[in-house]
Amino acid sequence: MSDETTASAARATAGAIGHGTLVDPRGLSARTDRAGTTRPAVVRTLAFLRKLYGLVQRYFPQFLIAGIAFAILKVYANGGLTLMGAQIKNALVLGAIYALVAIGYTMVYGIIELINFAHGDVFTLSGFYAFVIAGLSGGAIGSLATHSGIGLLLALLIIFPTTMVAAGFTGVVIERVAYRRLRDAPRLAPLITAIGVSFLLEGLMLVIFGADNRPTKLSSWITGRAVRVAGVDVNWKDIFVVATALGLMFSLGAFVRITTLGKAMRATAQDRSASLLSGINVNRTISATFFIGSALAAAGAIVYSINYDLIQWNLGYQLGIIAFTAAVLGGIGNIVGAGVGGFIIGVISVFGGQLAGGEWSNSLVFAILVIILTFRPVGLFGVDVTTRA
Amino acid sequence: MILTKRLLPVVGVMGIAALSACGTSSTSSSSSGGGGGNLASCQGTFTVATDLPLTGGDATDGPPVEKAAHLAVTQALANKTLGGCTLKYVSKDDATVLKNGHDPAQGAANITALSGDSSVVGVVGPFNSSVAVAEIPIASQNHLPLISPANTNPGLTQAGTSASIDTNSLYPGVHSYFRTIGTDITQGEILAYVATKELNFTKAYAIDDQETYGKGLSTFFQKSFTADGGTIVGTASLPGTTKQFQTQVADAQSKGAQVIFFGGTSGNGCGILRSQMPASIPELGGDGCQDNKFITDAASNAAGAQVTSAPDASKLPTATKFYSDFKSTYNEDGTESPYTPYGFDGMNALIQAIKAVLTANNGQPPTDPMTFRDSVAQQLHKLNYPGATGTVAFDKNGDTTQPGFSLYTINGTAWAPKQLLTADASGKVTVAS
Amino acid sequence: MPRLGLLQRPQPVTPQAGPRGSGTSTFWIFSLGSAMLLLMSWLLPWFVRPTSSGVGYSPMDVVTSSPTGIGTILVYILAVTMLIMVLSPVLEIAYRLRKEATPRRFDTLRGIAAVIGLVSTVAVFVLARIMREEPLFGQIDSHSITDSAVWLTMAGYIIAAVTYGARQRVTHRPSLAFGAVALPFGLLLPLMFHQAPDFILWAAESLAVYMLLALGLNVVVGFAGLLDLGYAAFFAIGAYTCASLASPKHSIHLPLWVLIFLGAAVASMFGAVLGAPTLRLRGDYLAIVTLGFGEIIPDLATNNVGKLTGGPDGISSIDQPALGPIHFGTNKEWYYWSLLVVVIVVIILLRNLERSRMGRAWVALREDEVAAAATGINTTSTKLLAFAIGASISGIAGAFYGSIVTVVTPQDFNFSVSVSILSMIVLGGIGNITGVIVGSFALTFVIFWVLQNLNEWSGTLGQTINVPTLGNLNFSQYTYIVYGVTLILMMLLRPGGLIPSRARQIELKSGGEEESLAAVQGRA
Amino acid sequence: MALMEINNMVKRFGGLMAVNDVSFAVDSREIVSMIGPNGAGKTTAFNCITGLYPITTGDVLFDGRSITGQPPHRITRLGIARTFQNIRLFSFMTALDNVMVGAHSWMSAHVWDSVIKSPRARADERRVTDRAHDLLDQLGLSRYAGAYARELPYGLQRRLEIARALATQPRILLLDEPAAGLNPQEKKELMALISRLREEGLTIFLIEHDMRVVMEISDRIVVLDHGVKITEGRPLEVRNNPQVIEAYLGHGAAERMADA
Repeated sequence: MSDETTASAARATAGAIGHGTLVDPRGLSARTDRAGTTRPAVVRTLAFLRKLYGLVQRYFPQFLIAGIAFAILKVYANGGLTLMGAQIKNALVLGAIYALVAIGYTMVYGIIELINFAHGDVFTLSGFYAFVIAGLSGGAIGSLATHSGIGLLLALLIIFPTTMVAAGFTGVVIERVAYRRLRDAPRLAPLITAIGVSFLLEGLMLVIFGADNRPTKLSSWITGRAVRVAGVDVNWKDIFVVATALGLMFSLGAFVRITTLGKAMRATAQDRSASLLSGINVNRTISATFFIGSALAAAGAIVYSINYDLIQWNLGYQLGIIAFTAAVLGGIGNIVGAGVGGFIIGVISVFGGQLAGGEWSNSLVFAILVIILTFRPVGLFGVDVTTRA
Repeated sequence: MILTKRLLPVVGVMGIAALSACGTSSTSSSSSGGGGGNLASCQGTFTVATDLPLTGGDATDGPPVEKAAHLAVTQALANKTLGGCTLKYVSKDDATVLKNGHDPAQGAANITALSGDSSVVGVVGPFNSSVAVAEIPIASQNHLPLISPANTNPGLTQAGTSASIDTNSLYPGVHSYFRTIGTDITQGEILAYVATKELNFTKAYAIDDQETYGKGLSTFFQKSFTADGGTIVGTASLPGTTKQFQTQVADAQSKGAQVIFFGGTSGNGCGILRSQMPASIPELGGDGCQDNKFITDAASNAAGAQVTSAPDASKLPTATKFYSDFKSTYNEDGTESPYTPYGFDGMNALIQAIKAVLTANNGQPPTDPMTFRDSVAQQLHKLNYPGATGTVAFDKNGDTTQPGFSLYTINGTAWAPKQLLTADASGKVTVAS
Repeated sequence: MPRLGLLQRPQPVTPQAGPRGSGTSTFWIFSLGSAMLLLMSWLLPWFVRPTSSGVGYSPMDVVTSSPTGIGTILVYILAVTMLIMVLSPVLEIAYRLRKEATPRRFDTLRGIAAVIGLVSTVAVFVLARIMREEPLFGQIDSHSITDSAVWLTMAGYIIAAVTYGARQRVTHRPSLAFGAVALPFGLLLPLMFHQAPDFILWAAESLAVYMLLALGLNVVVGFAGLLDLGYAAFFAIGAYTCASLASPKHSIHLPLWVLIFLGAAVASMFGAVLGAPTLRLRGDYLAIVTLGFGEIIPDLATNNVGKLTGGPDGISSIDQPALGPIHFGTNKEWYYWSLLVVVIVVIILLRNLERSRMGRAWVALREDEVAAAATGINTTSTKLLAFAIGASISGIAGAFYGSIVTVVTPQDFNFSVSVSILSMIVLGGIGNITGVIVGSFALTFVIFWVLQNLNEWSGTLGQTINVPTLGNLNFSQYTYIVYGVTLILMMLLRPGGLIPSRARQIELKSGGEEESLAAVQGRA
Repeated sequence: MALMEINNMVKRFGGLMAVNDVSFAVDSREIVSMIGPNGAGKTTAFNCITGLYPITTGDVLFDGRSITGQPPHRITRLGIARTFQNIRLFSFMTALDNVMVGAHSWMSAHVWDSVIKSPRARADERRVTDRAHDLLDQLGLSRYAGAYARELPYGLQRRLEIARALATQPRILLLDEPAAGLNPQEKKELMALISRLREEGLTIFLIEHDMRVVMEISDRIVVLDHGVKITEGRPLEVRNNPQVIEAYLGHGAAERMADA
């Protein structure tokens, strides 16, 4: 120890730096880069790929819309107006549910830059909440709902708020327990935790509610055909699903724009520390974001149950990823974008399934996910920063 | 010393046999006493096993069959069917959580483990054809007899009948696979007969769940349906996780399908499909759909489905005793799955084959486990045993000699058998009852 | 002469300080592991065969029967020493909680117990093997469980003895100590359960394969810092490649020993190809894109692209290799041993790599992509190399997996497989090879052995004590909960894992915002 | 002939011209400083030269060859090394490893060599380790060789960053505010180091705010304001240039200065 100290002291006293050469003489010679010898073919290929990348990046929305338009027309050509209409109806119904779930992803990502992997499972859990709540009174709510129009309204007025509040609190608890401590950790830590929460929720639902899909018995609430357009039966159920989704989305949009809490959310999303300095209770704002996102997922789960009459422990995983795709498609952090993205994904999966075969519809959505994240992570409506230059 | 050791159990066994004969005289009809007196001197414990999906999404399929097979073992032990030898019963689950149901890899692992245990002489299972594809080669290499109560894909035994299964490659070793149920060729013919002749449909849309069983059944149905003069207007192949069938239903409707056929299991969406179909279009399916899960999934739309499934044995006089025993043992009816008595018969067939081997070998088990297993397989080929579902006998492929299926419809909230149909080798379907 | 600022600085950090935290963790894991083994050796026979007939060596027998032979006395001695060994970590923790060091006497006592236990274990084992006679043990049965219990006791004692006897060394050279314990233990594992085919299968199929997979994923996630959520896709590619080339599917039958390399090559190629689009992405987006690939690849297999994959049924009847007279199909433990050799080779090669220019480049990339690029590191090729090497290891795992299981189906490679591998490295310690081994051992043991067998055990127990409902318990459904809780707890409480690499631990606790080169360039 | 030549370099961020038509040259073995008020585009220019930002228009010549559009690692290999304004060391790597990362591109060992630890890889490692120790030693950092970079005192972190840059065997060293945050003593040492590097044959191009340092060591000074080069010249010329004073002190400052 003392030897070393004196040695370095001696060295130190000799000057700021020791003797020898700092600059490697080999470094001073002119050199051609190894890469300079790249074959022209490779250079050309790379240039082509780069150009292709740029093209896809810039014209992705156009490509996508053209593709969708083509698919719809193709279905029209193959199966006529009725088939097209029926599939558009299916796409809208599916899209409405995706949209409701996608909003939760987009809000959470917008505010704390976390892909809330567990969000899809909050959706499933909310489905079970609805199932339990509807069954709590010995099926009284169910019989109320099927009794008369006013009864249905009452039942909906019971099931929606209760389920949404329960789901909202679930979301808040998840944030409080699993994410808050990791807010300043590197991005990957909370993502891994989120995957953990997702698996935990799935596991709990599996243990509690069993492996089978559970009919929620909500499908009998709304029945009957509303209107028949061009040979397509549009049921009250379909209208209900889409109307609920649109209604909730617009109220959320208004909420975020008008209310103080909404403004706080937007401010926190912009700059968390600045918001903190300007007196915004950041923790509460983030909790509120989780609450609203989860509540919307719950609304999605209720309309899902009413429409499809089933819920299963692992439903949320795939639905969650699809909804996440919708969120990035619409530009993550953008609430309206997420809604529109949901509907677009609905159209893609239904029409893609019709044309390419149902076995491809998932792959198609995942391919969209990969393409959009790779080429245009800002989404359809986001202005790409590079194009500004 | 040795003498007393050998004698003691003999005396004991005889005593118990006599007691049981006095107490319950009706039980001995199927066990036919102790056979040769030399069986009583039999010494040893062999293991018989089941390999069925017991948990996860398939939990409605496997457990009743497993219970029935277990019941057969319990009865054989009580009746001393194998004389002085005893049976150990092992139940394996080929369903995993990660797959939420039957898992070929888990099935393969189970058979590997069972094969490695030299005391195991035979297995009842598997339930699903996709699991069978994974298990048969291992069982074949290890000479282990497999008796399936539910595999219907013909490609498992008959070369050239399935596009996806290379039958010959399933048997790298000996042929040790048997099944107590008919194949999908028969089932497809019967379903097509029902669709064209009884319901008078000419346009059908076929959906399958992408699995060995579902895809196979769908193919045979399409073939027979076309042969019977119908047209397949469209097909779809969807993964078992599918929860939305509206796209396909709309497609089918626009193509004017009068009936939608689903090849697959209710765990893979048979009942969900029904719930999302208009009530005006009936659904047709195979034995994979005939369970309670279908009824819960299909909910209010359940009526309007017609499926073929294992012949309904609950009304057979030969099965009366089985059902009453099942009821008294488990306090369950055992009628929710038609496969339940087939599991019972499968296990009994195995036990009878073991017994035949022991008898032929002077009351002693062959010392080499492989020889033992081979002998059991040989005895199974020769078997002609009066089981609960009728005569249990296998042809050279290991298929049952009495293929037939019942047509079931939903009656209120339960499946009700409508008629029993059989098909001959030429594909001609006759209504048996 | 000007004095240098350097000398006025406080105590400089000495490089010898080393990763101390890691050594202590190793010590505690050893303690816990040996305690678990010892407990298991006691509980196993009791659980599996609750009747005392037939099993001579069971704690229940010792408790219920009167001592007659030497064997029983030996078992008594063993029981007492075991108790000491099992309780000592508890005592130690109690002392720690009172912020006191354990007295020296305690160490001596424990040392003596370890030695006596070791001797009596060996004695019991030898006696049980040589003379299966009544005077020694009462009734001795060659039942598998008896054997397993004895082997477990031996393993537990060896680990305990090493851990406590060489405590200083363990804390100072954790990797070496770990190797010294893990290697013999790993080699002997099939012997411990040589009569339990289930266990051998677990050791070969789950433990060894997952260990390999975890090591591979660790290259991508741990070394290079790229979170790959679709790692099972490469596993699938390796498995399908090898299954196609060693099965009747295409009537090609190549030996496994060739396929290992082929699988590795094909998988690494795909690793680079699928990695390429993710290069410009930020960490979490990269994770989701890899997840997308992880979903698409099994989907392609399910849809039987090009009639290559056999659709949802996958490829079955995969060949099983032979090594001279040993046919692997009937001797599954040889799969385990050959996999163990592969694992050891992979570990050595990965350690080389970790300490080479490539390893440094990965860490640099993980820490600061911009600075790394400005220091002359080709970020593109370095990242792709991580993907390729990680994938190649999973290709090897895939080749073995197909061969062991004899069937590959698309469902074998779904998202939960990727997450289970991730859980293993998160549990053990991201970026630390020792940790990865511990993590994969612990999780595969719990998920693929304990949970699966608990169903059977509780069923047997239920039959015996006349509570048949015990047989209806389904423990394996807790799998997801185990993964979930592992990921959450580790991230919240111990982000570095059980055996953290020191750098990673601090990094995950207090890391700053990462900034990728692409993000910087994207601003342009 | 100029070692590095910047011709009409333009860098635009959206509507903002961060660097607007800047041209200058750095000769071999010269010490050139770039100065300018905050937000003048100095660091952006650095990032453009080293390839971190793509240049909008214009050209950078190094040793007579255009390096425009080359990726950063290739530019580094050609002989342009840099440090960062806000130190960007690899915090959880040891000081030694930090320097060794610098030598990354001068190691000949292939991946395969590394994997099997071939003699070539060993020789390579030994050579680079020796060189890294040598560099640490000469910069007075040897006792910190095994410490994590983040554990080093601030001044030494700056020095370590230079060591890392030197390990890339540069012909020109780009230093981004090397004196920021240093005490007077450390600044003195820094100036000595820079002079010595030049003596050993290195060319230095630096951004610096500390006028004392700039005036003392620079051969030439380039002045940037709002992305535009306002002047270029020897320290004394620049010091008295009214445009420069105006840029620093605001409009009319030059007159006031002249009055005073």
